Amino acid sequence: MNTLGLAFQQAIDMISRGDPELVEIVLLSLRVSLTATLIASGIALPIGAATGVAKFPGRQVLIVIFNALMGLPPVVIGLLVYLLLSRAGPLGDYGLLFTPTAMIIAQTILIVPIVAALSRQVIEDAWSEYSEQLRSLGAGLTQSALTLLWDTRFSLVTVVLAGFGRAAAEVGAVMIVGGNIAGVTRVMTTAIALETSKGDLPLALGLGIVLISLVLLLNAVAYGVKRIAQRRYG
Amino acid sequence: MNTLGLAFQQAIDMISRGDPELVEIVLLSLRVSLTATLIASGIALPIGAATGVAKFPGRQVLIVIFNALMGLPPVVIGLLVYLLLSRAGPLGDYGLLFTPTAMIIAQTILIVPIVAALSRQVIEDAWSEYSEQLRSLGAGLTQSALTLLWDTRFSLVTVVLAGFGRAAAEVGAVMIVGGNIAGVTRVMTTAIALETSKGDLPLALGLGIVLISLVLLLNAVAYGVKRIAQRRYG
Amino acid sequence: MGYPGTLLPLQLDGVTFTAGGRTILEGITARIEAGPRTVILGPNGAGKSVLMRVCHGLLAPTAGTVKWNVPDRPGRRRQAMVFQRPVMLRRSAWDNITYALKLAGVARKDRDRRAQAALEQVGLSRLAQSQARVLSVGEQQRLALARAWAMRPEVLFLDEPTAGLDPTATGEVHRIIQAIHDAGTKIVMTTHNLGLAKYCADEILFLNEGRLLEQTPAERFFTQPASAKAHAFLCGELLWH
Amino acid sequence: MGYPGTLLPLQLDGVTFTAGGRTILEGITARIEAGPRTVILGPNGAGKSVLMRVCHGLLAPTAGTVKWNVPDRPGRRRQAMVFQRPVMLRRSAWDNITYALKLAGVARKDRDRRAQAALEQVGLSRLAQSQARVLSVGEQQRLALARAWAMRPEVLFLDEPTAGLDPTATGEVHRIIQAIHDAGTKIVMTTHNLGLAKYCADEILFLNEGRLLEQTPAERFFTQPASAKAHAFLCGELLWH
Amino acid sequence: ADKFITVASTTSAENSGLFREILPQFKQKTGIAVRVVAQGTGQALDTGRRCDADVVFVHDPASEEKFVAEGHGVKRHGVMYNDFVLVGPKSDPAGVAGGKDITIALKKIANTKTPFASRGDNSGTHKAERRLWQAAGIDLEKAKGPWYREMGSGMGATLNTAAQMNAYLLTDRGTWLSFKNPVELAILVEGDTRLFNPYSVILVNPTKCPNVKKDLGQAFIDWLVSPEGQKAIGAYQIGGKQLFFPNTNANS
Ligand SMILES: Nc1ncnc2c1ncn2[C@@H]1O[C@H](COP(=O)(O)OP(=O)(O)OP(=O)(O)O)[C@@H](O)[C@H]1O
Ligand SMILES: Nc1ncnc2c1ncn2[C@@H]1O[C@H](COP(=O)(O)OP(=O)(O)OP(=O)(O)O)[C@@H](O)[C@H]1O
Ligand SMILES: [Mg+2]
Ligand SMILES: [Mg+2]
Repeated sequence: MNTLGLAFQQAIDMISRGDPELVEIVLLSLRVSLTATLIASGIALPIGAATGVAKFPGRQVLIVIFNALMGLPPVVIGLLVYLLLSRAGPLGDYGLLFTPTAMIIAQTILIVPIVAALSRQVIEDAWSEYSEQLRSLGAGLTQSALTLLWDTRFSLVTVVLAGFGRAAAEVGAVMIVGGNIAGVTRVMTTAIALETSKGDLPLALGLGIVLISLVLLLNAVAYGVKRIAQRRYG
Repeated sequence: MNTLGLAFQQAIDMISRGDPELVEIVLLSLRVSLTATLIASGIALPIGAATGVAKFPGRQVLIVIFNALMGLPPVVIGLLVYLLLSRAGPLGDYGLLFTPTAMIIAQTILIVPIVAALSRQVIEDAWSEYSEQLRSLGAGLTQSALTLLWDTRFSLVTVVLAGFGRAAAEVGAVMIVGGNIAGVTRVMTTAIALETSKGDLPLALGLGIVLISLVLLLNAVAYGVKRIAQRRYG
Repeated sequence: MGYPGTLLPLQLDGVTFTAGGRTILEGITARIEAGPRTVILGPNGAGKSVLMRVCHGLLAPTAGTVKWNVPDRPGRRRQAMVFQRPVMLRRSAWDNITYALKLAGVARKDRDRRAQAALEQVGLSRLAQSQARVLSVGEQQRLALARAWAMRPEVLFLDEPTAGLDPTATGEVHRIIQAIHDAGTKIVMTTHNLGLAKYCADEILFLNEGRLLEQTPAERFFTQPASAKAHAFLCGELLWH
Repeated sequence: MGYPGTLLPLQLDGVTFTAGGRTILEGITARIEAGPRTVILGPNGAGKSVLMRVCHGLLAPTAGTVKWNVPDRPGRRRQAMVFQRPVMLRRSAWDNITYALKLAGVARKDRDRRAQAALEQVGLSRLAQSQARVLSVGEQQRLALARAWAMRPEVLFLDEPTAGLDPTATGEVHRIIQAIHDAGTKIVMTTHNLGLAKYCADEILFLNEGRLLEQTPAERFFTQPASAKAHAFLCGELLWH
Repeated sequence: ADKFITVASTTSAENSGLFREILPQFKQKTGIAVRVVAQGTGQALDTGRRCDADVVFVHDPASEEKFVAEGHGVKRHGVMYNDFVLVGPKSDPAGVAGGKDITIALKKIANTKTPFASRGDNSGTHKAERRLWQAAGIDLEKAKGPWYREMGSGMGATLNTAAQMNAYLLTDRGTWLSFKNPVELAILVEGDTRLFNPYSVILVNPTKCPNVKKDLGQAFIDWLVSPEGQKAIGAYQIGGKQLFFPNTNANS
């Protein structure tokens, strides 16, 4: 059987067996990436709304910076967070390096620019329609930003899913700040990288299939919820 | 001096010295990621427009799949392309493995779902406004899709930049299919990973700074061009 | 100008349309013949715009049938519609017309000629190169009419074509509609401008709360409408409270 | 209902506005006093909507000054405007009003009361829970008026408030405008409905191609307008060709 | 909470599956969990230097000595060794198979310009490889050409790549034995004493790094060099082949 076939077989095996080690890794992956997505959205959506709505000096510079930061390599973010959290670094005393918390921090930093840049575009597009009406109603910038976040919420789902996808897929940052410690900070992507380096390509791919199935499931749920809400609240 | 300071110093050094090895790596990075972005946009924008405009059976499934594929790890894509291009694989005869072409293929596959999913959202939002008018004018789905791609072109710039950012930042796929061979397939991100594994964090970070400066520059140019065009053509 | 009579008559049978849990059109049966200018009247929210969309094929009825004499599948090319809130494409006024003509498969050299004639008709030649989306509301309304007219449709749907037009433009649009009609195009129109309705209409469809209360020759409608609602409507006395 | 006289008079001095390389308003000097209902007339594209936006503070003049008696920075809270193409927020008709009131800082219990009264005024109580964006054009127009009226502004800008309204609604809106005026709110309005203008206006600003050709008491304007253009406008004879 | 220490380790020790085998035994005995962060030797030492690990587990004697000399580590303890092997395509285009002298093999490869995949990442293996080229009398800077490919990646990745390129490479036996994608590769040269590959453990210096869990870390080191630990290391096999050899005597 070829590698791909083996990979699918491995994936099905692992899932049907409910391999406890795999379950642990899956749960940690979800915990880290979902938490990071949540925190990042909490930070980035307001930034996106603000840069979409307000005309302040330096706004264009900020937009370019966020657009560019979408291209910041996870490894670099990993290194920066590593330096920050390392015992020798400014936050070393908290002992966060090689913990899931460190991984959440790194992934949050990774996806904040993505969610900010993409939501800025969505909100800016809506703002061109709403701007005069909201200003006439006396909405300040904050209120306008909040209104637009609400009114574009169905489009923003896709933006947040893009952020989640990035978090779930990246390995560079979590590898460096998490250390891929078995049972502690091993997540799906670092496990895949490990098996690849062991030359066990079928297992690596099998894990990849498990991961993407999981992401698919989550996306289907998110899309379903969005559709229902959209049908109800238009 | 701390690591970050050293990193900045290294970055400035490398840039001012015009280190020929660095220049080569930078040019290859740009070539690979820009080509991949171009090809991926050529494939994904039509897909995004089609899924945004047409109501065909399976459309929702397709949308969920593309949303989910934004979360496909680069390593997994790397492995798949590796298997495809490996001597034992179906396309082994072309001898593409460990060439820049292989890297372009992998990055293209990586960003097609991103550009497709995000452009789908942009186009779908516009479609809700244009739909009846275009249908009334007798536009078929293809014509409608093309019209919307054109009419939303300024918003799509951000989408394409997100794709480029993802390509420029990823390391997992190009490492596997390129092999990070010095002088042949070494790009910025694989060089950063290498220096990291050597424990030379300042150099790794320095390269990261060079990379992000480059991406920043490209983004500034893209944004500037967009603004000028937008002012002229509304 | 087209092949009058081939698309028409249009036959609606028990057309019902529901959306958002509401019945917007209810069992509408009517026959729209080639020839007479048909004006749909009714209060706000009666369902006039929805009915036009159903006829034009943009909305599929929830129940009932809409039947043209000749099926008009290939892209609605023989009909045109001016929406109550026309959507302008992000290009110049000129390009909005030529692009529509291109979509309709009109040859390149004809496009320019037609676009020029259409813009002149509605008095927008001066603004041909302006971005369509920054035109004033009335100018956009006129551009939409020019765009539809340039298509040389067999059937032209006009949803409130004079709302937002200045008195001169309103007068001109009366004249244009007359000219289009004379050239053999079937006009189906809604309006709240009773003056315009009296001037243009050959027959009236009166809608109220999604029901077709009457289909009457215009002359009779304005003097002795069949339904009490129509009478109240004409007197501006349909009560809300 | 507010504090009449505090915001007004509004003084425009040499107001010029250019955009897209065109001069849209040119050196407009006018004084808008508390009291009389001001109606801005002029052909399509004259600059009426732009002028209103400038007065309302949504657009900054390229040259010249716009001066209220009392600077009205804090969010334009003492003015309201009904746009020619009102934008509805993605919520119910009811929420569109209460949300606007919330933005204006109105206490929660007042909001509900005012929303109810406003919807009743424009005959939309029945549709309170409908999504605002699926309302018919005329219904949206009325909702926008209700939303602005619920704010109890000192100055109310109305840009074509009756376009798209059915005859009953038009009549009702006449009455509502009258009532708002009687309650002490300053009305500044554009309209292409000369009947409405005659009925409502105390003074007329006549705009043409971005220039203010006259500011005249309504009675005089309709019988003997000062400018030839205005005369032609009233006769529907402003030529395009 | 649970007692644990963090060990920054070279990848070969982790990827070979050794830790997975022996750490549970250590935990059962002492109750101490060992968290292994697998990195290249260079990065592992850097992690130690930043006080982010309690113990480092590496295989590059020269840099280890430097690490201790600079006061980052307390003391080197030799733990085990295995050996490097020259792996290459079964077809053996350079004709080196069966030889016992690594330098002769390397000379043949260089002379025939047969593809050679170097780690190129300053890892322990990479440094050993460069020492061997030197011993063979080949100046890499001069001899380098397209045949000599610096992969700049870990052992596993380099093996994956070499397998596709039909290239020779130097690898440690542990990684080789546990490697699951050998395709067309085979061991061609082994057994030369210059292919000796010693692994050491070093406790990160608690006076420089107050957060180091010196007692727990020392307990781990003590156990590794104890007869019990040494026996556990020696007992680890893959496919009936021993990967690592106890090495307490080699302590310097
Ligand atoms: N998608 C929808 N969902 C729910 N209600 C809808 C939808 N589309 C239209 N409606 C409702 O159907 C009714 C009829 O709408 P329509 O636009 O046809 O009215 P109209 O007769 O054209 O009114 P107007 O004179 O204001 O243009 C309105 O009350 C509107 O709120
Ligand atoms: N941003 C802009 N860029 C360029 N031209 C503009 C812009 N905004 C408005 N215009 C032009 O200014 C002119 C005046 O527009 P305005 O909307 O004020 O007209 P109006 O008097 O309200 O007309 P209507 O009766 O049709 O509502 C129009 O010709 C319009 O095309
Ligand atoms: Mg309508
Ligand atoms: Mg206007």
